[in-house]
Amino acid sequence: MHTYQIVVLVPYVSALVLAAIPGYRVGSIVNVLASAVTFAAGLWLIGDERTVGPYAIVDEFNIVFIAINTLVGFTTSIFSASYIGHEIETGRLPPSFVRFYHAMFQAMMGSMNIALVANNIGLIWVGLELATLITVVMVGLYRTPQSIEAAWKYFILASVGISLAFFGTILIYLAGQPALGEGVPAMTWSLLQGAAAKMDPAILDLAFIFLLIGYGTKIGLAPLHAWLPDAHAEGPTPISAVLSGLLLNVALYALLRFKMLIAGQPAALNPGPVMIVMGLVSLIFAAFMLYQRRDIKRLFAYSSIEHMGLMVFAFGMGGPLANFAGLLHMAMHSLTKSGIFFAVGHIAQAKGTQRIAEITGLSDTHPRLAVAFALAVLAISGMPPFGVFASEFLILTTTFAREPWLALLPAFGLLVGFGALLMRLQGTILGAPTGPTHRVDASSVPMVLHLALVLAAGIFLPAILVAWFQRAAELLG
Amino acid sequence: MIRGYELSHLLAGVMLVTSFALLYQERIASVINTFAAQSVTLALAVAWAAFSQDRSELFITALIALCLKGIVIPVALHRTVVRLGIHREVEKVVGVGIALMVGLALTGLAQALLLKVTQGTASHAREELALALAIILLGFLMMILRRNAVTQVVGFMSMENGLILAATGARGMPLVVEVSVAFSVLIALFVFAVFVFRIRERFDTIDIEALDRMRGDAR
Amino acid sequence: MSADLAKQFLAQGVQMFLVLLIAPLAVGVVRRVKARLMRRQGAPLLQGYRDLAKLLRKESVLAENASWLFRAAPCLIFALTWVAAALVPSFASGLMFNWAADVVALVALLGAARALLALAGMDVGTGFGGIGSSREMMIATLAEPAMMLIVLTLAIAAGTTRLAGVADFFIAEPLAVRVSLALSLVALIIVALAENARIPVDNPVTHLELTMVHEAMILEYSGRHLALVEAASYLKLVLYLSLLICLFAPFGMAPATAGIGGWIVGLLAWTAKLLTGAALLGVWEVSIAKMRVFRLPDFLGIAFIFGFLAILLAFLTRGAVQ
Amino acid sequence: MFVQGGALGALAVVAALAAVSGRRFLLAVVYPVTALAAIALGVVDLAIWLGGGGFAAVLPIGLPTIGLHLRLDQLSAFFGVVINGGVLAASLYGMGLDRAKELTPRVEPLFPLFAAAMNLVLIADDAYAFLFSWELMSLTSWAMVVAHHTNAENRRAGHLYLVMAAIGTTALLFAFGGLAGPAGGYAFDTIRTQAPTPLIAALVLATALVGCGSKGGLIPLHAWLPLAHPAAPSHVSALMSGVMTKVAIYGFVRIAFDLLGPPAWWWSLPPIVLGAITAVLGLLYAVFDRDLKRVLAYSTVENVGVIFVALGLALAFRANGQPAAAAVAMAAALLHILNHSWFKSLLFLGAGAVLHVTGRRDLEGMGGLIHRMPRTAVFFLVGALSISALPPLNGFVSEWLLFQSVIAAPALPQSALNFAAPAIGAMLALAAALAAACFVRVYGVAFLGRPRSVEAARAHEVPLVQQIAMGGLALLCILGGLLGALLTGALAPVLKGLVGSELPNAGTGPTPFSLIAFDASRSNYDAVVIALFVAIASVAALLVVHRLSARRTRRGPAWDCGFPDPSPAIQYSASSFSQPLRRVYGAVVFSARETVVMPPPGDLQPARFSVALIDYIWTTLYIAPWRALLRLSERLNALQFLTIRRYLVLMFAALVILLSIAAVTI
Repeated sequence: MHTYQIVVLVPYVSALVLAAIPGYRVGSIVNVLASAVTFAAGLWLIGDERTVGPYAIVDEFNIVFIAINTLVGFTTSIFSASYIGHEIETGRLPPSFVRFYHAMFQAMMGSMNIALVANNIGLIWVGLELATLITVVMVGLYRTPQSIEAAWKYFILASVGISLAFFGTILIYLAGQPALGEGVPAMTWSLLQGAAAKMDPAILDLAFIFLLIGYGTKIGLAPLHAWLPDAHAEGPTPISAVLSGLLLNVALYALLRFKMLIAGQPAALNPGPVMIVMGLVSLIFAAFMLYQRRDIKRLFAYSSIEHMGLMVFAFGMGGPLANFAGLLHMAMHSLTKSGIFFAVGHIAQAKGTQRIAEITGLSDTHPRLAVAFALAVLAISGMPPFGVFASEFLILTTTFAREPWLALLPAFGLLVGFGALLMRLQGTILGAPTGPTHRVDASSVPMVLHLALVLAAGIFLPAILVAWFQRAAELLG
Repeated sequence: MIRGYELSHLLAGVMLVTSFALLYQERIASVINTFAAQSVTLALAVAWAAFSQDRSELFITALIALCLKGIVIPVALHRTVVRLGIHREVEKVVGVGIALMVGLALTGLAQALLLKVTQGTASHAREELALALAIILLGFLMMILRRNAVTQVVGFMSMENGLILAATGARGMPLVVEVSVAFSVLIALFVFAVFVFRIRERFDTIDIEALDRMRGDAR
Repeated sequence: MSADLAKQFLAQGVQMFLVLLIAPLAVGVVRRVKARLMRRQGAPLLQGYRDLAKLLRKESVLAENASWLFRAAPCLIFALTWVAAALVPSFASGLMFNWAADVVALVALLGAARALLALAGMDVGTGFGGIGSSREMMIATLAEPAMMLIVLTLAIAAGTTRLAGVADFFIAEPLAVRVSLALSLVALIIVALAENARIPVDNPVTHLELTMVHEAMILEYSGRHLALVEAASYLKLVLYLSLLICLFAPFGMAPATAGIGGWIVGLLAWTAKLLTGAALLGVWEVSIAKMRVFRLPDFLGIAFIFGFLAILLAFLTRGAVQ
Repeated sequence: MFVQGGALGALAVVAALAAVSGRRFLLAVVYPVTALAAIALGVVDLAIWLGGGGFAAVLPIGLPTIGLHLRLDQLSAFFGVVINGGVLAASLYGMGLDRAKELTPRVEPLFPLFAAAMNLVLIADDAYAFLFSWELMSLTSWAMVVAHHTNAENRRAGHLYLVMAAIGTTALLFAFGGLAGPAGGYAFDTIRTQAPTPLIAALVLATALVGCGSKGGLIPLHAWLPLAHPAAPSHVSALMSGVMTKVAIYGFVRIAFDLLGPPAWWWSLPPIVLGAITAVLGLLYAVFDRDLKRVLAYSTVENVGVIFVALGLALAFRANGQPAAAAVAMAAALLHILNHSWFKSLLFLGAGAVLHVTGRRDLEGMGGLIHRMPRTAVFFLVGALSISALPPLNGFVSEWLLFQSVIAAPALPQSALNFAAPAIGAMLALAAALAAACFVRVYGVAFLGRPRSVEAARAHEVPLVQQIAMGGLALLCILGGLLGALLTGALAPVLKGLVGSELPNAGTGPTPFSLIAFDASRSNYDAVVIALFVAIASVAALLVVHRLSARRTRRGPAWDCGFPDPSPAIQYSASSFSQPLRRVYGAVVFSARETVVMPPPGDLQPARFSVALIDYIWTTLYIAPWRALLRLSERLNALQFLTIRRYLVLMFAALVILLSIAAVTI
């Protein structure tokens, strides 16, 4: 039994178990334990041998994603253990939902892990769609009109995305069919990649468009992003953290797998320019949207769009340095953004609201939370000593060195976004506090842990991680 | 067998025509009926593919298409429409003429795209793929040209029909995929139903425009 | 060598006392010429000396809240102006310490004196002191750019900013007077008028509130303090006249190598030129009216434009020469 | 190297301790520790600056695969002396802060971090380390700017500051990106071996100018500076203004003179032109402002402009193969950097003292402080005269060198630079005269005259340690002025490294204190001789006057043309002092308009006088884009409120557009 099977199976098994555990306390402990086991397996996977099977693949590229995925899943489970307890106490969630919530959480993690380890392009699709559908349900968990509307919007847009991505998958199969024959081989990613040079470039181009639109919807690229802010804002905060930190990554992962495939056929159009354009549109658009946000979670949801745009831009630029930077940025964004959502969860509990205007003067009332939140927001804004600074440094410098004028656009978007984030940050932590303050129940361990990791990455990235990112970047071509 | 793929082309063509018919319909009841016709055609096409490609598992797909999309869902939708009392509502964004012109343009686009594909072993799938792509695009077009949730659902399922057509046209595509399509359609319908139900319960309408009130960042 | 050094030292010493001695006389000449031209008898030529002596003898009245700055300023202003005046070659270019400050430093020394005077004007906290100080500083902002342009022109022409060097250059090449230098001369005259608070920039004899500049700043001074401030202003007049003479009419000046004979010639020539300059100033002051304060930018603007034109012409002639 | 590491480590540790505990005791410990660290760092820097040597190290942290490159060469060491001198003074001042009232966990933990970040910028030897510490420097200072967070002005200042800092950092990112090349040779050693193409070189220069200029306050990127510097606690303002701007200049020097390779002559134009405009405009802003600390901040803008002019000239001379002239200009720049760090720190500390005892920053509420704060008044006077470039103080030395290099500019072969020379000279002279006016105004209104408010009347002297901080800087200003020639001589190793030459005839003057720019026959300035002369002359004058005069002194009411008014309101105020300048310059530059509302006879209402200035740079380059941004974001925000169907339309459009593009291009 290979470790990747643990990574996939443990969540599903524990989902079944959790569906049977009615108690909140036991359920959350089991949830944390299961996530811990998955995380341990994810870590083990790094040192484990690489494997390529008909249905599963473990290579340098996806272990990066798996490690992050299981890590954030683990920390989120810790966070949600305390967070959901608070939600039940305050009556936002009926206790009966806890079973459902925990089971769904694990099923979602398992589905994402399927998408990540799958060597079959159909399986990638299945995993991603399962995860999407589960999050749809999670977003609607509060059953408020707003959350239902958000879930509905998410559902419709995601379903259309599903369909388009599926059509793209069919096209890839058709392209691989002449070289690999009918059946499973023509859907096996590793075989497809080997045969890429023999595939019909026109079909590959067409397929990539559908995959870009389809998976791009999941990534949250503008103008396909519409579901993302609402889904983040209306769902439970742990789910927002997972959405931003993980699901977007998994979708990006799927897209990148196909990009690698198409890079193997020189006659196909270069997907770079399209990715650059879509990345930039998302980046700049989201940056502008940040100014008008009044809900703190929606604010950071747009910030996720912005950063996914930056990553897609970096991967669109391509080359070892930009790919490395893109992967690093993805990892840093995952950790930081989920950390921010943890902090936002604390703030929302402390102030009893998500409305930015009603959150002021946190540095007076909750100094430690304010410091953590400020550090997290500054980290995501690309300030040292955090890891996002390193990735943005690499992206911008390498872009400027290659295309000086093009580099102005991402820089513009990032600066516009920074202006908004800083404005909101100052508004929330500074000034005279207003409104009531409440006790904060949620655990601050995950938040601090994420910040510490991002901080460490900004100062020192271990050589093993670097080598790992570099090999993954090479695979991306 | 020599003319085998011509039959499948014919069926796919019929499906395309029904797609246009969907765009053309003014009453919800006829939209649902047209969709049922399309689904039945799909079932036939899939069955023919199963026969001609000698892949018996595809009969299951055909059966699903026939039962679920050809019968169960149309019936359910009819009931919903009657229960909601919206069977006479026609809420289109643009006129039929324009919708049809756009539809034609999309079909042309699909043909133009697929014609670029080189003549290879996959070529016999080429025309079918073009038709499937056109059906998908038309389904999408229908989703954006109707304001009514039921017609949107129909549009979405029409897209799914196109997808399945494409999937069966791709020779030897593993069964797992068809199952997953059916599965996703099932879930889709399930969740759709949940939401349609809830939305009606909460907003007393299934007109999506009414969700305006609930738009994101309430001020 | 040591004889040379001794000679330079002597020249420096003579210069220091010479400027101090002649300053009240120069002012006396200006006043006298003005008076005569206005058909007045006028004060005697030596009135300046008498004024100073009288002021020294009188008691000094300090405002109750005057600070140490107010008391220290006159002495420093006097010393700064005196040193500056002593560094402008007058009768001989071989001054002991002429290298200690070039034109740039010289202007800055006067700037220091001006800043101290303006501060002193603010010290007591009266309206008039403030008027004087603020206007004085404003005028300086107009005069200094023009002065800088003049310095640049000279530097381009003579290749040095040392006054002795410029003087030597013009003594050696009297034909070097070109159009650009003539323009500079006009500019420098205007700057000198502004710096010395002469008509049309300021009226040294007025006590009309709204037109005072220099007088407003020193309004609170009396007795020995006033004597020092007045002496400083006399010295400044001599300084600028010397500067004009040294730069544009150096003939007769004893070069560094000259002996005592050359000195005497230089001394006589300089005194004559200085007094002529003073007389011309008197004529000028009679023949023109005081300007409103806010017309001054126009007046000093002329200096600036002339200074700029001078440089451009200097470029052109240099280009022609090359 | 161990000293550096130890000192920086100590700073980090004390910051962490203070941050975590937040106890008053630990907060107070921050300053002595920072002072000691600054001394240690400064001594090492001084030794390396004067004696050569230095160190280089590569640590296995920092940017992945590149590592953390550190190097302390003579240029860094020189700037290190500048910075640690300022840090030392500010720390001394901080030791005098009121432990109960003035220490806060919002400032004290960040102070040593700020100092450490500035030192790190100097020893950074790769692009990542450089920008990392650069941005850390911005971040820590931002946190201190918003320390008094309940004031909305401070929050706005902080926002503008950090956004401008981010813009600057982005520009520098580009600069280093261009220098490093697509292969990512981020280490400075690698960069030095690569020759950028002319286009890249031009872009690097432009972005470096934007990046360093925005941090240094080069107009039009200056707007944050007069808001942010004063918002911080005064000793932090002193660091930001006196020292952090120097780090910005260090960045430009490092890039333009070291990393970018041999210059082209036209590189000099942007820094010269922008610098000259900055010098003049900076002071025009300063002279119309009524806030003491803001005036000082604007004056910083001016001085940065002056330094950039000098750097530009150095570039021009260097590009034309005139290393001696380049050395003069560069010496002017470096010396002015040192001098400005001294007198600007001094002035900010003085302003802090005034602010502390009066609680006011508004000049209109001050007056007569020379009586209540005699020592501070002396120190501030030294600073004010120094910054006005008056001999024999230090400001004049660098100003004099700069004028000498301007005078040498007409000898350059490029006519653009020839014609620029007189304009630059005139603008610098104008700036010098305006500086004098500005500081006469500040000193005259704040320290002289009579108190304009109760607080000013009740002012008292600050604690001894703060006096020591100011006194030390004042002493440096005086010594720097007298021994300017020696200081300039000490710059020789740094100059050689930067422009390949030292001052050609340094040390050949008649006395060791003679400052000689080119050669002795051309220009010369000897501060010691002049100071001696002035001293002798004053003593002589005093002796003579005392011998001859009545020596009687009487105190009486002010004369004031016979109409003395006891009310302090009758004094010339800061606004009225600037009125002549406003009429002359303000009307042109700021469209200054004065309105007088005179009630009709019999009406008992007071007459009202108001002045309106329009800051065109602020309105066009800051407010207008900001409004445009908000408007655009409002427009785009409509996209947040679409129906699902419309979102599907967007998606459909994206798909169809991509498909159409594919149909055309496949």
